[in-house]
Amino acid sequence: MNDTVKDVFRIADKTYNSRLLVGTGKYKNFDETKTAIEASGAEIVTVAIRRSNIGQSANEPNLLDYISPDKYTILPNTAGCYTADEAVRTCELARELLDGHKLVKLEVLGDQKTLYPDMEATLIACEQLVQRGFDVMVYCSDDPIAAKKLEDMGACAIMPLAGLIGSGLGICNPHNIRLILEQAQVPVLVDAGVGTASDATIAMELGCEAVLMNSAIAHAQNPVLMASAMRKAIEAGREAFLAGRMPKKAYASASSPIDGRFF
Amino acid sequence: MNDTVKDVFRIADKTYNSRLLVGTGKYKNFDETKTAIEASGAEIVTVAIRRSNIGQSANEPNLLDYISPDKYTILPNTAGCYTADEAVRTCELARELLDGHKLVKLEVLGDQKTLYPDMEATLIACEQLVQRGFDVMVYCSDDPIAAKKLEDMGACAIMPLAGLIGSGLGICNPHNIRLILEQAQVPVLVDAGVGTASDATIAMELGCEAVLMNSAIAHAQNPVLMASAMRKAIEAGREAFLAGRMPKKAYASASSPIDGRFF
Amino acid sequence: MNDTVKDVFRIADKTYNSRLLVGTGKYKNFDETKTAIEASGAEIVTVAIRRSNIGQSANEPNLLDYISPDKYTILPNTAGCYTADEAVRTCELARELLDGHKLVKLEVLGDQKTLYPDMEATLIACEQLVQRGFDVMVYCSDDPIAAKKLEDMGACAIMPLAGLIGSGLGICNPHNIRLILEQAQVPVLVDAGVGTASDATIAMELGCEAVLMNSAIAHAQNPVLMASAMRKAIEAGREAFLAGRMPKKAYASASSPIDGRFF
Amino acid sequence: MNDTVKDVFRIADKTYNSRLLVGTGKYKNFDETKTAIEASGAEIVTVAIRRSNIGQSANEPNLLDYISPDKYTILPNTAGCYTADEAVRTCELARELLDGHKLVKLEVLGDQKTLYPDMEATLIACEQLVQRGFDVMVYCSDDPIAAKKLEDMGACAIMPLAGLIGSGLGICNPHNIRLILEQAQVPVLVDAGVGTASDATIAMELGCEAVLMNSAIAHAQNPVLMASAMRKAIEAGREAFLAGRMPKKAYASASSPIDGRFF
Amino acid sequence: MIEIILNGKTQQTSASTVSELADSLGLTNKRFAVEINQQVIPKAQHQQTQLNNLDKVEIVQAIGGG
Amino acid sequence: MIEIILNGKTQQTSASTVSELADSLGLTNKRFAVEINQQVIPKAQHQQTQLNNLDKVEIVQAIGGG
Amino acid sequence: MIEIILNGKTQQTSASTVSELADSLGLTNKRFAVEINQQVIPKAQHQQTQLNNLDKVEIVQAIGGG
Amino acid sequence: MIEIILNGKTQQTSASTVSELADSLGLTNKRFAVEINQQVIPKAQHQQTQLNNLDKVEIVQAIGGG
Repeated sequence: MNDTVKDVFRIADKTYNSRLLVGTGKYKNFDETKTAIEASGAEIVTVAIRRSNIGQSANEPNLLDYISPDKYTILPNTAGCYTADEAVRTCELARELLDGHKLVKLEVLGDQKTLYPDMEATLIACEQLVQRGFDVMVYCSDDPIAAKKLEDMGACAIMPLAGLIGSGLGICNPHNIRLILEQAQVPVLVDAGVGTASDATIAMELGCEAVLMNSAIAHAQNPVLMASAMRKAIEAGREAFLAGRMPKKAYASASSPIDGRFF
Repeated sequence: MNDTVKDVFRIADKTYNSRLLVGTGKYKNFDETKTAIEASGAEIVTVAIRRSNIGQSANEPNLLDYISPDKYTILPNTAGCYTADEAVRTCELARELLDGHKLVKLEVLGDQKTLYPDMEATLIACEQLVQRGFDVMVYCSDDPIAAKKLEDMGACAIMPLAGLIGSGLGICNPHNIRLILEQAQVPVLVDAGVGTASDATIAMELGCEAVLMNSAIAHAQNPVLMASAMRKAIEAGREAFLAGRMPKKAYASASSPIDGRFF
Repeated sequence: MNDTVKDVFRIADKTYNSRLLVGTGKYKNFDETKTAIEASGAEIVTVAIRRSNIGQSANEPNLLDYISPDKYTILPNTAGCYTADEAVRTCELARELLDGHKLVKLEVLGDQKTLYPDMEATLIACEQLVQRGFDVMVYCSDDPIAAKKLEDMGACAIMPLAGLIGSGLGICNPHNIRLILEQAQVPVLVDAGVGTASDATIAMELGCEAVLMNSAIAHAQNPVLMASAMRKAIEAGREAFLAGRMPKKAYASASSPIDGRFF
Repeated sequence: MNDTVKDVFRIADKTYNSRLLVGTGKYKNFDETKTAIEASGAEIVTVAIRRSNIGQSANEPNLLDYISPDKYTILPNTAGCYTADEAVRTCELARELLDGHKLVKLEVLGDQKTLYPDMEATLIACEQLVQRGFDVMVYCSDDPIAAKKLEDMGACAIMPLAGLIGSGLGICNPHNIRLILEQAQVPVLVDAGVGTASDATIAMELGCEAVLMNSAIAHAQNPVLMASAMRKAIEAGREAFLAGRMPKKAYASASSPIDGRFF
Repeated sequence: MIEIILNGKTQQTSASTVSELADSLGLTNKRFAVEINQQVIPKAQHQQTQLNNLDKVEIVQAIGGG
Repeated sequence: MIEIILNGKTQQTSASTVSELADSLGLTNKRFAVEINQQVIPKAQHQQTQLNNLDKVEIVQAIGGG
Repeated sequence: MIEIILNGKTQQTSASTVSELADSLGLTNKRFAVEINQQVIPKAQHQQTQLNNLDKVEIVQAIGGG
Repeated sequence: MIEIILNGKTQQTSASTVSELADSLGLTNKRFAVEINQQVIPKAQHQQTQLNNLDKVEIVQAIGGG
């Protein structure tokens, strides 16, 4: 589309053509991970940081051999962290691991059942990470006041959950997402909760800059085909947002003229 | 996608790659009509039949000069008809106009405010048209019993409304669309009511074979860009349907493993 | 409430204080039926017509010994009928059974899986019943055009389904119910599909004159308590409709004044 | 209902029969306030604390002359406070005003457009108030992690917003309300966002202990009648919750038996 | 003795009228309605209505339904 | 000259066949369809189909619609 | 005469205690609460609490709110 | 030989620097990051960073996660 040639997504001073960010968890194997991510068209890929499997098999394949930092923007996340300290330590290790790469996805979780963010701790961790020079994309609740605080302290992207991580419930509260979008000066992404293609389209139609997802692709029956669906769903939603939808009406409006009827 | 290479849409013994059918009403002019339809990727295009503008300007352009029957499958509709007789007459004229082309979209309307189908008259008209040799795609209510009757009398496609024509309300009753889909042996398309891209995606995710729309594209602020959005939305929905979405869950499910945490 | 003293519900020239109509099926026994119906406050109670259990036990209790026609308006229904003829025969027998009582609930079903009305047959049966002098309350789809036809042929109440009989899905398509309400000159009741109290409240808030339900009460874990809940839910919805709800707003509006703050 | 005789609502060691708490703002005058609150059956009534109108008319009527602390449990709120300090000061003054009454409704707002709670400040204020001996009912976001923290620090009731204050949007995210309900050991009330009777019923069906509202009554066209509607709506929802609703089904389930048909 | 089809089942009866049939079934003074060969027989005519061989007789009542 | 009702308007015409009428309206080689008194007249019969006084003639084409 | 800031407005008063101030404002026996310089002054201490020059006095009551 | 806590498990090692430890684990030229006692040790310092008895050493890598 000529209209969209220049519609790039910018995060932390780098531009991207794709507005779909994907996770790397829950796939059957690295081959599936790689194929699905290629089908998704994603340019930013999030990874977790964990202890190496020492001693077991030093030659076992490594995720980054399949998803190369040369090709993708690797976005290390702090999944699994329940305190601000854990999250900051994880980011420091990630930056070292990725040769000084400073873009991170912060998540500080509240409990294991919901994986809902602990916003109090998230605010603390975000402030520290910004001070340490990170570009911080923040997984957060859909609380517009907290979102504003994160932006004010220097987060480079606000990423409210659509629904619980891995729930596939879609956008549970579009009103709050809209409030966040209206006030934000940095990109707002929906992160977590997308279950199928239309969920992603709706997020983009609301005006989100991009969407981050993992389970919706990895846990589809055919992850590679779903990755392709998501790529198109994101583009469809973005274009619909830019195109400006027709108004909703309570009554009908004929598509064919009344004049000229011969019957 | 290799997976979808053979996923063609078949209607009345002809196959199509696009599952988006579009109307030609409500555009600013024929140039916009043509450009938007090209952007939509549609292969089946619906038109109304009306009296020629005799005497005014014999040389004024004709819709079919822009949307050529050589390139597109023209689907004449009976928009504006309020009786079975009017609809049958309109189809006969359309067949003559299009050199014996027998694919038609039947709609018999109930009133001007809602443009809701008069199902009693629609059933009568459908039966007559099938007997006269037409391939009848039927705009109908989302009544699963009426849908079955239409199929039993030989309709080649069942096209329940998602919402009122021109309303842009999306799929007002997905339960009924699902009931129709479960029982149908002929293609089920959603016709009317789509307002934005995600509405189309949802229709396809439900399992519809295709979607027919007009206002959602023509009345968008940028019809050509919305046409592109709809093209992708339909493909996204179809692929998501084929890929098989993840199950919905009430609670969270971590995308990153718990094992291997160092904090 | 003084405001509602005169807010009576009128059907076929008789007035009622209760706007909750209940069925008598699916209860554990007649005692539970009786107690629940008393708790519901219903004044109109629907019953099915079936062959007597001849020879088995002539002294077995009879439903009408528990739900007396002296106390309740008995509304015989044509549940189980799949043709217009069956429905008309059933109504004739019901009228004889109830000593000339001419109020009936017409339902002509389309199939066993959905129990969705066969509207074509329903229209035929309704016309015959009106001609035979019955006061016909019609279970119908939420098709506004068919609803108008039923009213035009003399039905005394239009009763669109909220959802499938026994589904408990609530009002699946409020848009259509609203269209029916806007045009109707006879009472519109929601019949079928209510699952819990709020479903009934919503039906009344839309402007329905009354609601008919069975499973929602009989299949609750505590039918008698649910009957009481439904009584209040109907009254709440009616009063809210009459009171006129506040408008919805996208943003907040303080309940406490801003002036006079000392902080 | 015998079943509900003992179903009392307990807050801060006092029991109440009514589960509807109401505000006193936005009414035309004190007479309307008083009449509506009587119609609502509320026993707990929330008030704001503001500067006295000194000098203007010392004899102008006072809210508490109409809503007597002898008859109602007065619940002073901190509406209008944007910092923890302001909220604590307000509560101290309220306790003095009400002769040592220590039940308060804490709200610390984030901004004027949304009146969404500032949860960071709310947590700080709640902790201080508990330490100062207040019984604190907390207006909060629907964040289940923050709700747990409030409970852990000693809040006597958790009151997540259904929607923005004064918006009338109903329960925007029932998933989160359900998460809060599942974990809470103290009463959970929905506070703010209710727009009509069914919203209140739904809140109670989810399992909330009570509902607090103001605009839905005061801004109805007929506040007194809406107050009555709300009273019934709350009772209906509570009883439905206790009665245990029928399960939802995708298909129909006949209310009348199939056996015994004579047609 | 004649043979009638009563509520779908073929059977012998010595009753010659609807009233006699109802009495023989223990339905005296009960609330029921009768149809013979798809024609409703009003209560007032039960005594005088003759049963004929092979008549299809339906005797119905109200039961729980929704 | 005869009088026909063409697309709802009464008018005089000197055309004696459908073809002549179409030519007189500048429709030669255009895509249109013709109905006379609610009967479709196939293209192949335009030349031989006579117009009669008071015929109701409809000439239609495809236009934008949905 | 001293100058106090009463409910945000600077003004002169001859009252030397909280009680006297309240009386002068017509608040005798009314339901109100008093804060001086952000400290709540309990009713029991109104009589003995002296007003000082430039005290910030807040007198509040309950009003309609939600 | 010293004793370190490597990724949560106590073990003996003859390595005296981070580099030697990594080599002994077969991690040469692999992508990993090292933390000792909650302080990140940059790659450039692996050779000169001494291991001490009871050091808590974490060696981490990127894995699949969302």
